[in-house]
This record gives sequence, structure tokens and C-alpha cells, in this order.
Amino acid sequence: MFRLSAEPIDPGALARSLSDPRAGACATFEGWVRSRNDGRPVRSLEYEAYLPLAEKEGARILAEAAARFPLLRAACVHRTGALALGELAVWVGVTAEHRGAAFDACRYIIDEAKARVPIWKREHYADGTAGWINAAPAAGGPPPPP
Amino acid sequence: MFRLSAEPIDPGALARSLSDPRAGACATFEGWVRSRNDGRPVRSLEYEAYLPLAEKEGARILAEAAARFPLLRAACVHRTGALALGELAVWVGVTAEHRGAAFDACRYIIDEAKARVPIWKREHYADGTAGWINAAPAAGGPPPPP
Amino acid sequence: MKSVRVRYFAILREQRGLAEERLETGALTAGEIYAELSARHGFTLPPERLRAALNDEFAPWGATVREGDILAFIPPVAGG
Amino acid sequence: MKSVRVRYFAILREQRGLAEERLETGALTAGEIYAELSARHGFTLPPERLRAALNDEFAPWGATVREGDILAFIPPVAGG
Repeated sequence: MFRLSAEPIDPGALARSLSDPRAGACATFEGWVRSRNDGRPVRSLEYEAYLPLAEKEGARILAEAAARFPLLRAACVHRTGALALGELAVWVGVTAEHRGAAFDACRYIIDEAKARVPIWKREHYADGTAGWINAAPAAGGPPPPP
Repeated sequence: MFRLSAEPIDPGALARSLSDPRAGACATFEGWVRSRNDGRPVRSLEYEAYLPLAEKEGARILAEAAARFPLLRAACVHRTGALALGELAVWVGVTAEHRGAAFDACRYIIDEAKARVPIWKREHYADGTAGWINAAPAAGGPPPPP
Repeated sequence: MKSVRVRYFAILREQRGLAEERLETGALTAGEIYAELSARHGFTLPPERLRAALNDEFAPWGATVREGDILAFIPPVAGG
Repeated sequence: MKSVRVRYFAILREQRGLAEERLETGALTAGEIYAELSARHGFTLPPERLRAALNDEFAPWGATVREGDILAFIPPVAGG
């Protein structure tokens, strides 16, 4: 299940939704809004998404993960709208019988989601300026993780 | 922070305890009691630990992870006593600026904890028998993950 | 000439000053339409940094755009 | 002869029938004490499948055990 959420994400409820009697492992990833990016103090940020295409691409990524790894269930929820420092921006969870598949699939999903799902981040800096991430005319240097 | 817990683990509270304004990533691992192991239906299980040595070895593993990976905070809590199917047996969480370190450190901690911390698992099977895992006189075949 | 719906996101939406418009154009492909709009509005992103989407699905720049299609330009994504 | 506290866990605790005992022994090392106890109680695990711990810290089998020490035998672990 991939979805975009304009409301705060509830990680506990999401993790419970992945439970399965066969599951021995649950790996999760949470992306949090941090107070600096590339050395600049960040005050808040906003996410914009191309809704129908983002949901299609997200569902494709989850289907790919299920085909590549022996997982039981997987979910990814990404926030849209304005977020404060420390808020949960994206949640990924995977259950599997064994931990290798849970970790590998979780990482696959977040790596692909960040590279492919049409979601954009605009950071508001402490000095009052703001900017879209990755929007420079030339792709300069390696893209910052995560 | 590594500890053993005779009481149910609260993953939400643990994840909050890892928050840090610089953290952009939180990777967690949960080990759940599953309904079969090596093809045998499991009814419940119990964990026994060598308390002072388990806590020392767990603390060493967390210190090693902090030395190897650029993480911000890390915690691991392992249950002791009787557990029902689906219950949370072990929780690992790591926060870092970037997701690579969070994933790598989380996996390092659970891999090492399972290999080194003196904790033992006794499974109770649906047919009324029970047995200690990994306790065969000869180490037969690869140890089962996770 | 045909009428196409164009959607803009993120920096392109800011540079265009709106999120969606109806465009009358004689251009044939997604790439030709981006070139036309880019020249008119001064978009800073070159096409090699963008992807095109047609009717809510990714499409190659050479895809033919038809009457009534929804065309979108996807700036480099930055989720997570 | 000296007096040593011996702790048993998991399958060793079951096979010994108790979790801890005080042992009077003339054996010098952790390995010699395990051999003595294993012969007496029929432990199924060979020493190469175990680790020794002395005073709540891992120790080599050749470690000298002294009066009053706490000696533990660690069966193959199985956390998680």
C-alpha cells in the first residue's frame, strides 16, 4: 500500500497493519525533517506531489519489491503539505519471515521512492529564503542523501 | 542504550527517545514471534538471558555500531520471559543524518545481537513438545535467520 | 492547432505562476511543447533534467500529444 | 580444592536440573571444570559449541578459575 497523506502519519498503526502470523521480522524507515540540510539551518518545509502519478509510481515500487524479495507485506506513506522540524515526512515498513528480506525490501522501497516518485520538497531557511531541492538548472554534484 | 525487558516493549516510546534535531533518518527492526519455525507450528516461546553479561555485550555492540557508522542515537531492547505469537521479541532503532548509516547500523546491531548476546529461546510447539533453539550437540547446517 | 491541458509542479509552477493552463498549440510532441513553453516563460530547467507525463503516466519526450491530453512536466523529484 | 559458583543457562540448566550450584573442585581451568561437570551430569553440548564466562565476562577455556569465582557456561545463543 502506497499513499500520500496531507495529515500526520501514525507509524504505530501502520506497523500493526503489516502484521502477519508468519512474520518474524519488521523493518521500518522513517524520514524526519531535520534542522539543517547541506549546512543550512532549515525552519520548515513543504512537499508537493503529482497525486495520481505519484500513487501509481509508488504502487509500482511496492510491487517490484514484492517480486524481488520474499516479503509478506509492505507499505509506504509520504506526507504532503507543510511540515515542521522533527515531523515524519515518509514512512516505509516491510514484514517478512526473515530479517534479510525485510531490510533489503525496506531499503529498496525508500531508495526507489526518493528517486522516482513525483514529489518535490521546498525548504524554508532560517534566513527567510526558500528553495526547491534538486531544482538547479544543472545537476550539480551527487544528490544529497536522504 | 541496550536493555533486557521482562515487560512488553513500547516501540513508539523507544523511537521517540532516539529523536534528534539533526536526524533525517530513523531505521528500526522489530523481531516478532512467528507461528512457525523451520516448518513446525509454534504455540509460544520463552527467552532466558544471562543478565549482566547480556547487558554488557549489548552495550558493546551499540558502541561498536556508533564507532563504525555516522549515527546519532541507537537503542536495542530484548524481551525475556514468556511471549505469545505476534509479540515483539526484540526492537532495534537507529537515527542518523542520512539513511545509509541508519540502515547499516540497525542491521549491524541486530546481526551482532543475535550472534553474541547470551539470550536463549525455547519454543513450545503445537504438538506439546518444546525445545531450545541452536542447542543440538552438533552445529547442523546454517543457523536459521532471524 | 489543438487544445492541451498543461500541468506544472514545484519550481515550474512557480516560474509559470500557475499550476495548470489550457494551451493552444501546433507542436506535435511533448518535447516540442516544452521547448515552446520554455522559450515563452523562461523556464530554467533544461529538458534533460525533466521527465514528461501524458495523461498521468510517464511518457517519452517524443510522445505525440493529442487534443484534450493532459501534459505534465516533472522536475527532478525530491521526496523523503 | 577450592569453592566455585557455577551458573547454568537454557539447555544446560535443564540438563543439570538447577540454575546455580557451589562446586568444590581441584580443576584448574574453566575447560577442566566443564569436562568434570559434563562427565558427571551427561551434558550433551561439547565444549566447542559453548563459551565460558568468568565473573560475568567472557573468558577463554584456559582461564584459571579461582576460589569464589562465578563460572558460567554459555550455550549457543538464540536471541531475536
